[in-house]
Amino acid sequence: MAESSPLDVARIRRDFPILSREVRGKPLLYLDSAATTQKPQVVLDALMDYYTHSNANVHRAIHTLGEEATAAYEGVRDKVAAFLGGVDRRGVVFTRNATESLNLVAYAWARPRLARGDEILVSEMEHHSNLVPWIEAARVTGAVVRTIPVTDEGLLDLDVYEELLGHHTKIVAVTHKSNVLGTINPVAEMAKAAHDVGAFVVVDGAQAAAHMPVDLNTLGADAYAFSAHKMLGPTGVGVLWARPEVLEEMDAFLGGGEMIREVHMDRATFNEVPWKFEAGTPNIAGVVGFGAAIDYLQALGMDKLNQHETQLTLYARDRLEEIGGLTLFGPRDAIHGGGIVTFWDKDVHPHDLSTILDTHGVAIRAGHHCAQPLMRRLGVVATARASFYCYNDRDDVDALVMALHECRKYFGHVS
Amino acid sequence: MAESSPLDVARIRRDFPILSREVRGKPLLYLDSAATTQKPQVVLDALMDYYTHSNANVHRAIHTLGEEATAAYEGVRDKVAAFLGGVDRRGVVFTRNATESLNLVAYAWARPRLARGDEILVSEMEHHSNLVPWIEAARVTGAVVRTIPVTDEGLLDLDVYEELLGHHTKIVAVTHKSNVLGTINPVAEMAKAAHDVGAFVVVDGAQAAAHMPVDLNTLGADAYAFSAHKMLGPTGVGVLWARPEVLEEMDAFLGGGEMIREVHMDRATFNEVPWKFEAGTPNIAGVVGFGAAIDYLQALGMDKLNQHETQLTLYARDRLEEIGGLTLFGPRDAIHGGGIVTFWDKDVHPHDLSTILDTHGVAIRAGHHCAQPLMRRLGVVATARASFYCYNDRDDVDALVMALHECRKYFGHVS
Amino acid sequence: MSLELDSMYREVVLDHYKQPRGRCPLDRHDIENEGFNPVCGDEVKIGLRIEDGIILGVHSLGRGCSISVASGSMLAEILQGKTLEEARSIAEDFRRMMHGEITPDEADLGDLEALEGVQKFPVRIKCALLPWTTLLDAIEAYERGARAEKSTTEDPQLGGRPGIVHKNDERRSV
Amino acid sequence: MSLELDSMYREVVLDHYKQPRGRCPLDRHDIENEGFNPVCGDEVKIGLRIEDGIILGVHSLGRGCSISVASGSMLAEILQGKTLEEARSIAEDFRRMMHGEITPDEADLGDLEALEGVQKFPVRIKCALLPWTTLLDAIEAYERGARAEKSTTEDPQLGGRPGIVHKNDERRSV
Ligand SMILES: Cc1ncc(COP(=O)(O)O)c(C=O)c1O
Ligand SMILES: Cc1ncc(COP(=O)(O)O)c(C=O)c1O
Ligand code: FES
Ligand code: FES
Repeated sequence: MAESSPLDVARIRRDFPILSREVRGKPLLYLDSAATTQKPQVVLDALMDYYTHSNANVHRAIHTLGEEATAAYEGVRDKVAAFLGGVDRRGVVFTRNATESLNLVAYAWARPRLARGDEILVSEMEHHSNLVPWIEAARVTGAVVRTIPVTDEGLLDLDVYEELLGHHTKIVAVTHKSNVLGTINPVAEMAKAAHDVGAFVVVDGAQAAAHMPVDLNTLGADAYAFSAHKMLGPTGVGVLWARPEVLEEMDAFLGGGEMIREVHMDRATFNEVPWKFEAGTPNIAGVVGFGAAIDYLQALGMDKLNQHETQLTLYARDRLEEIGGLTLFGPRDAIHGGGIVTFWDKDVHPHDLSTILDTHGVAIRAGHHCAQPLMRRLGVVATARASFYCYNDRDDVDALVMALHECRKYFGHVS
Repeated sequence: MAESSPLDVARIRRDFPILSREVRGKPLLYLDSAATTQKPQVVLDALMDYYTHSNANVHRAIHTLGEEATAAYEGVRDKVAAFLGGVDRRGVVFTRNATESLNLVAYAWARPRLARGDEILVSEMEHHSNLVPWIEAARVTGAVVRTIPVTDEGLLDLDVYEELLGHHTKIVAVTHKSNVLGTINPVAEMAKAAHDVGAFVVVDGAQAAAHMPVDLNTLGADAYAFSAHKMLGPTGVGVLWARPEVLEEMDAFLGGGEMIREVHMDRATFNEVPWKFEAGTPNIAGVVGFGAAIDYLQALGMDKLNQHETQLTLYARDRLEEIGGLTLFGPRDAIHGGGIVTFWDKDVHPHDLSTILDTHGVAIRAGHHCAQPLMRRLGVVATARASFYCYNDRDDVDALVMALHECRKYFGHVS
Repeated sequence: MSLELDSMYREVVLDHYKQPRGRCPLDRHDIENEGFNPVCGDEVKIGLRIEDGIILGVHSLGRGCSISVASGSMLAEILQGKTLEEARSIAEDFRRMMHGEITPDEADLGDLEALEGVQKFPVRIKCALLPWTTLLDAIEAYERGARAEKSTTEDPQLGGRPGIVHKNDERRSV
Repeated sequence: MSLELDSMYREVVLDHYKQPRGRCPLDRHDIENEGFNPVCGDEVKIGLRIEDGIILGVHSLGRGCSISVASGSMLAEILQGKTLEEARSIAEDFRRMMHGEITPDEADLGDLEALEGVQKFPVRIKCALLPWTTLLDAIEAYERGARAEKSTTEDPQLGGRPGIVHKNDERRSV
């Protein structure tokens, strides 16, 4: 009955040293990959290799270490460009995280272009990182943030979206995939409609880029942001992608070393893109480690990873629904989502759930998942979320379900 | 005759795995620590330990990994606070690098407070990272950047500084220690004068914090910026320090996860400091590694490190002067500088020098060192720079001198 | 289940959670304060009826996890009839117990002692303290003559989680 | 000294460096372009006197490292009397040789062949190319009818060092 997974999870797990640790005396069962993923040994090796062989500052050194460090760092830009469907490497800017990428666009592209009365459409399912930068940009410029609502099925209400779109719309900011509902939004379609009214489309790819194939040549996004740490890479590395022409038109953001061309005491000219947006010494080692993560993902195959997660998510939804007393959020439909199961136990507070699961070695997330407006829409303060990656399988889901039964027993609810 | 070093360099070198590598068939001699330092094994171990035992997102997780990651990350904030002379931990903000720290101040403190005609005093020896943010802030607000000049001795001209100070002066931006001249500026004295006219004092500590004891309780800086990678720590971690009250008064900078308190679709309230300035998932592993670097430096002793570097620098200046044909920049006086020797060979271009030295395994830096206005002041396009750290000793200086002799021979100048 | 867990979710704690005291809003309160834990979004409202410095009535409303609800319920029970001074001192003893600075034997905390086991789950300590921080801010506000104020839970000891450190150092006393 | 080094700093290269040709500014030039290498701050000015599509005079001014000066000197020497078309083709052959796409035998580059050894020092390749990129921009500008323009060195192959990639993809041909 169960489709077999396209991934060899048992073998994959052996690549992740942390998965053999114990938590409170139980083997770790990590179901919080939507927050951050664990790292395979090859990523750690790349970090170590960089620091023990080639560590130097990039771009300006003539010496061998500097040359090696620069080649390694810039080589990862090529890998990212290939990973995103074969885009121009000059469109790939390294940042700290998806959050910084989105702020970069809000500061350097949006703020100088927004005026009183302009509208920014932001969806109700956004992570705070794709909401607060727009609230702030609106506050400073007199623009207005308008909401693309979420339907009861956990999808964006595209009818309302179409109605909201108009000549006042300057920016559409939408997530490619929700970190709470797992919903994958129809970005291509939405971007087309936005471009028809001349709006700029900013897509939060923090969840999507990590879990499914993404082709930025066809997606229609004008800017796309994501984080390495959510896709097997080190912490402290993010990507902002935009077409080179867009980056060239944008104001500079952070000023300093690396991003300049000529500096006088009273004026400066800026470097070519993408370096214009990479001020100061970058997270060189982190970027190099990210390169190894991309190689690892490419070897797995993003389509296979996505298929694996979708199967696992459907299985998990079925099993969780059997428990009774749980409300599951987000669309069930595999076309619309995957990798994430968010739920709410009518009898046990999500944080109690999380604490009790932790004593079983099970790491899930409880809270608002940095999506407070969406929580309000769902009518809850906080929810519990289990999220999957290449190293999770059905056994993990079974263990989660068993632990949830124990929780409910613990609080005296026989389920 | 030679004072003995307070550091056991031979033992220290064994802690740095990269120092046993070869470059073009010669043992690596790394003299580019002012650009970025090498990393001791304990820092690499801390990174690995984090990733193989405690990797999780910080601050919001209830599970054990999240708790451990948060404790490790926040524990480093305490270490940094102690390292800076025992300041309030709430004043320590983690950024990507010194450059971002300085931009943060320029965006979130300065821009909202500057008006047409206000003046920003910036020294002529600044790194671009403490110059471009002020040029840009001035451009946007109508303020004016005025220059604190450098004397022929390579010191700041304090007479002119006093003259420039006035009620128009809103900000004084100055480096604690020059990355080209090695000059240590009298920040305490300058800050006192600046505060007398009500100006805000931003200090670039990228070189100073790495090489000498710094006590921010007495220095007089209102904001202080530096980078972990220049002090044995990982890439991708910077610090902005300011008094908590100053941080509280400041606008938010990047918006997103972690830095908020309550978010609605049209408004947000912000988290307490310092988290208000740490939007999105931070470079957790990098910060944890930085903690190990601080421990290592504290064990060496910053005063001993400084004394070691000062001795070494004096020795290097003497030896380089013997060569003939070289111009040495920066003050000789040990009170005024150390750790850096910048020079210019009248017969060999700095980049040729650097290439030839590289074939001897010697890594120095050639170029404008991100200080173009200072290059203009010195009347050169580029210079060569050798910089020292705890793992360098007189043998390194001797090897450098020998290699420089070879360079000059190569270009047909018998020296 | 684990021993650690049993020491946190003691019988008396679960009992308070399932049948919390102080859930009935006072007809009249002299001061009320709302506390907010930004980590989870939970909120608690502590209201006091005070006469001549004596607490005649308490309500402890809002929603939260078992630990915060149980702690709020115990608060409502224990404060009945206490002076503001005594309330402050209980709050302080409780904070010290939760940070392991004193053992339950060294204070007279009644049911609150059952919350000692929460220590093994550091991130949950602020759940236990939330009602008490909210109370202290209420008392402080009352003494300033105010009638309503917002607050967050705090935990300077634990240090460092977002939103759990107060601005004013005075407030660090709990 | 090292063999690698000797293959970069060949006798003929050092000779051009020490006695560069084209250092004397033309009395009259039809187009001049200034190239800038932001990595080191070095600058070169290439000026051409052109008649009927033939280069009658060249100057190669500015300051730089031995490699860029030698390359500029060779440029001044080799372009004398060439058509603009020939100049372009030499520039292209030189670029390809510097990126290892062809061997010196496969082109007729004269003294320029001596710069082949620079390949072993990748960051210095742009030094060798700087005068040639500057030249190509000058020719392009000339054909548009312009008279002066700024440029940077470029190196799309090497990819990725600041300031070495041009905006327009057309320019990527050298
Ligand atoms: C004096 C000075 N300021 C600022 C910086 C910038 O540091 P980072 O590149 O780490 O931001 C440097 C280092 O390059 C420096 O030496
Ligand atoms: C959908 C979404 N957007 C943005 C972010 C922010 O990512 P980061 O914290 O790496 O900046 C996240 C992760 O927390 C996310 O899930
Ligand atoms: S989880 Fe919200 S107060 Fe305990
Ligand atoms: S170093 Fe400047 S052109 Fe060669």
